[in-house]
Amino acid sequence: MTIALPVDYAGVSMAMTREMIRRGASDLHLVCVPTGGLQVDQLIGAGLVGTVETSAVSLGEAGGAPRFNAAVRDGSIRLKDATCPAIHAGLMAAQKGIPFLPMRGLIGTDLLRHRKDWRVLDNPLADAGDPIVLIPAIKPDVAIFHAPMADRFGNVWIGRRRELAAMAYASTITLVTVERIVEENLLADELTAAGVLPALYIGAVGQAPRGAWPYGLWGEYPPDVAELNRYAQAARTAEGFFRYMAEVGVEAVS
Amino acid sequence: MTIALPVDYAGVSMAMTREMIRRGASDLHLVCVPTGGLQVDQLIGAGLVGTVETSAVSLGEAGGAPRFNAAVRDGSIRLKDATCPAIHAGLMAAQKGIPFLPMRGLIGTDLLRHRKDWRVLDNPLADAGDPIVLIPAIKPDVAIFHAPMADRFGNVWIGRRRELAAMAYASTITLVTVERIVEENLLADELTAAGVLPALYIGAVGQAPRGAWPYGLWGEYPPDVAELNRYAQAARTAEGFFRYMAEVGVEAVS
Amino acid sequence: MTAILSREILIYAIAQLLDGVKHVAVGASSPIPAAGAMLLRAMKAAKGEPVPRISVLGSVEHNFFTNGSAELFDCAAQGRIDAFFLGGGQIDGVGNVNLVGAGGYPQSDVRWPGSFGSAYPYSVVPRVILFREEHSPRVLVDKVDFVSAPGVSERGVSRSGGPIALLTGKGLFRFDKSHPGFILDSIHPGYDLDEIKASTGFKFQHADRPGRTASPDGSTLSLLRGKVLDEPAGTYGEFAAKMRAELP
Amino acid sequence: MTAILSREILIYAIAQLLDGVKHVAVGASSPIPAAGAMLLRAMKAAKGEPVPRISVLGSVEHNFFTNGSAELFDCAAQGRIDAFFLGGGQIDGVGNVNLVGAGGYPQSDVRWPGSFGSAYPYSVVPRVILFREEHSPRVLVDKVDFVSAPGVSERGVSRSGGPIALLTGKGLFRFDKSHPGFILDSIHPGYDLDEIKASTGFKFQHADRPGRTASPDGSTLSLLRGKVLDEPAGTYGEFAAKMRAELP
Repeated sequence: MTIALPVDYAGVSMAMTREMIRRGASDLHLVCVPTGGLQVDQLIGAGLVGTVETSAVSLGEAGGAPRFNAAVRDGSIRLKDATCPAIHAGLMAAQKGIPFLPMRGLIGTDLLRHRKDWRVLDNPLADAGDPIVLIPAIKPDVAIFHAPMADRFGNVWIGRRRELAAMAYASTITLVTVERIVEENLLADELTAAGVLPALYIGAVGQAPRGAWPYGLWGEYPPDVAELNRYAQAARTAEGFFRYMAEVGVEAVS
Repeated sequence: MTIALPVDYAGVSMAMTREMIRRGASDLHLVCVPTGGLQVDQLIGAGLVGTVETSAVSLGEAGGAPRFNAAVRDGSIRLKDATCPAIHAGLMAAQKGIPFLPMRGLIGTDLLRHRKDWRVLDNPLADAGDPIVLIPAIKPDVAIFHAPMADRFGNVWIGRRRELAAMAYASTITLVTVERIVEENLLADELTAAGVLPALYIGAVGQAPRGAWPYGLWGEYPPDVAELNRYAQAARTAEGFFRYMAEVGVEAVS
Repeated sequence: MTAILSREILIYAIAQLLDGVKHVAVGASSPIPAAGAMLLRAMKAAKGEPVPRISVLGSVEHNFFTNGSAELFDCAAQGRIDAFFLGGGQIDGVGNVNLVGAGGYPQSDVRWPGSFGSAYPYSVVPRVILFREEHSPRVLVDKVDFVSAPGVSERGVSRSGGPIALLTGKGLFRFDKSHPGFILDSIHPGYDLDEIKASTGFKFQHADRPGRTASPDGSTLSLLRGKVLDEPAGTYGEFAAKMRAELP
Repeated sequence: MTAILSREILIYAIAQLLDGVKHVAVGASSPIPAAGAMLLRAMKAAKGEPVPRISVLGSVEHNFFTNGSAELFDCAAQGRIDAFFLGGGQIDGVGNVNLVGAGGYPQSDVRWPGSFGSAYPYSVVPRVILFREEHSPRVLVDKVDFVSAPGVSERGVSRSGGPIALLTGKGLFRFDKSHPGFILDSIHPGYDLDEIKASTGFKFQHADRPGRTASPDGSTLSLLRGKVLDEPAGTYGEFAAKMRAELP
């Protein structure tokens, strides 16, 4: 199963991450839009992940992503190293229902050399030459994120974080956790409507106050820097990782 | 000069249209995003237009666009008949800085037969066949529209009318009229920010209350249906058109 | 019970054509297709079955999109729209639609507004219903003067959608894409096969004695005249008002 | 006047490298490039000249984009960004940048986060300034282990941008793309050519007696220590705070 996950500042559903780890899964294919962090590190650490397609994985100021880095060294996950605009291009192709989007700036990178699914084509609209890379559509099965609010009708307010909409357009279904559910229809007022991802794209919405914790949520609460540092320290070893997860109440149900 | 203009319900700057006609211009290349109406009809009637690239031109419930239809019959404008998603695709290519966007659904149309700039390519990612059309980037020199408000910093609130942003991204410069200019920075509040086209794209903002009239502006005022009908009647002949324009105070300064 | 109006026959026919769709998009200025979708929804709701989502396009008040006018096409491309309606200045016997003009191109004798977004949804939406009340040789032509949207595509061209039916003020045709061509399915009350033949500019298949287009039964009719038209000024209030004005 | 700090030399060097740009994008976690851009703006303002637009990337509070994380790349593609900064785990003598890892791929001995969006702006932004304070053979290598973003592109490959300079804690190099390679432009106070050579893993051109990196004059320094750092908690308040903490 291919799962699209947002960048750390856009609205990460850590609440759903914990639930996924409790329930278990295997060989997940994660698509980071366009980079990953704590969420990806925990899913890898818990053994749920087979493949990671990403432009980067890190804990930001808290340092490298320990379980990701270990998995890379072990070769226990398949890596599809990408770059931010290529992830965006692949999602845009899925949004438009087209097989690929062309993209410049990749020729000469080792990213291109290792990505057999990216193809070089001479731009058919140029007189001669002008090689350009074709990025195939990325079509996740599920997009998962956390947002400030949704209404009773399933419309989700994502504000200006339009990468969340891009993920949803490209994915078959979108699952969202929110801080709160409001009574009024968010599409009824042009001011709120401007930031709405319509219910059309949404499979389910669950309420999860502080659902991005220890990440922050824009306009709502800041990241819990101490907790991110605590995780970064603890997860340096596999044992430390599992001990940390047990401490925060996340153990596989099995 | 290539000018991008929005669909009638998105925010048409009729105020700037009248000013353009007063000041005069020639051989304008209009790109309707994705269809045109009164604005396009008046610019054609006033003799400013050389080429129209559009998916349709009409006055909606008021009927056909009389000066456009006459110009088509006369052959006095060059027509680039398109279809809505192809216009969007061309603008998206410009937004992404790529030479083209692929698009399905055009093969077999007479649109494709007459558009020598659209090219058919066998999808290089498919095993065989799978012809697809390449829509070249549309890069207007100027985008012009009308919106409810802007702030003192040049940020323009377009709400959910994101075709206005798409026009701006694709165009070298964007000129906007607004109902009102507000003191507070529209980017400072996430609620308003969600609907903002940032100042980065904006060349100039002018205040023009009821600047979409006789069109309406979403969330602000409805169209003046009687006036649209009056225009539709009057502009059936070139003489009637110029008489109408003089009545509403629009004559070339020359 | 008053007599069934001809437009009620059309609305009921549309509801039947839409049976089973999860999401139908209808134009804000298309009250009959919209009423058909709303009738289906009411019929499903009455039976306690899942109701279809109905999206009203081009309505300022009931705009359910938030990504500009490209979103409809993207949404169709993503397979999120099961049914859609298309009209046309001309429609021909292989399902080609002309929205551009009659007599020559580009200097057409009669110019219509243009193709709008017709070709794309025609190619990707599984159930496109061609709907045009005027049923005359002027509209239903042997061959369109300009193909805004083709009824069928050449072998090898990717296409997941297309026409399934043509509904006019006189009858209902099914579209057979393997043929390709139209097959007369039923004739509306008040018309006969000769009339249909005389007013259709293209050749079509038909049974020797084609059936009559079904009328809604009593309970369906009361849903239509009640729930559908009387729906208060909610989501579809503007349609209800339009329909109420058109259906005495 | 207190002594000029080494970071003030860097900030002033950046301001000079940016001279003439209309729009520079800087990362929220890059206080020195940001301060360089802010200093240039203050210098221009003091002379009554047009000031550059400074966009702070990744700042939640000062986010000036409204179309998600793709907008930066689109904006660069549209030619709306004149200057940009890039660091790297490794930078080599032809301007290649490695953000992925050292020693093998995909099972790198040392794995860094990844390429982020490096290659694209590197290829389209006219003035990319490579900035890395650590100047050691570990960072400035003969050949990067992985090319996240290439310094130059093959003939025929469309490219409108690229590196113009490499600024480290020890010196400033200009990039000559025709060569391609770096030319030592100046050495910061406290270092000499031997030190630069010993700490640089790639070959570079240099004058026999390279110049010394310029220090800001009194009025520039007071702009830097005043306007730039003391700017109240306005648009760049968070930078000012960071800079204030770093510059005693």
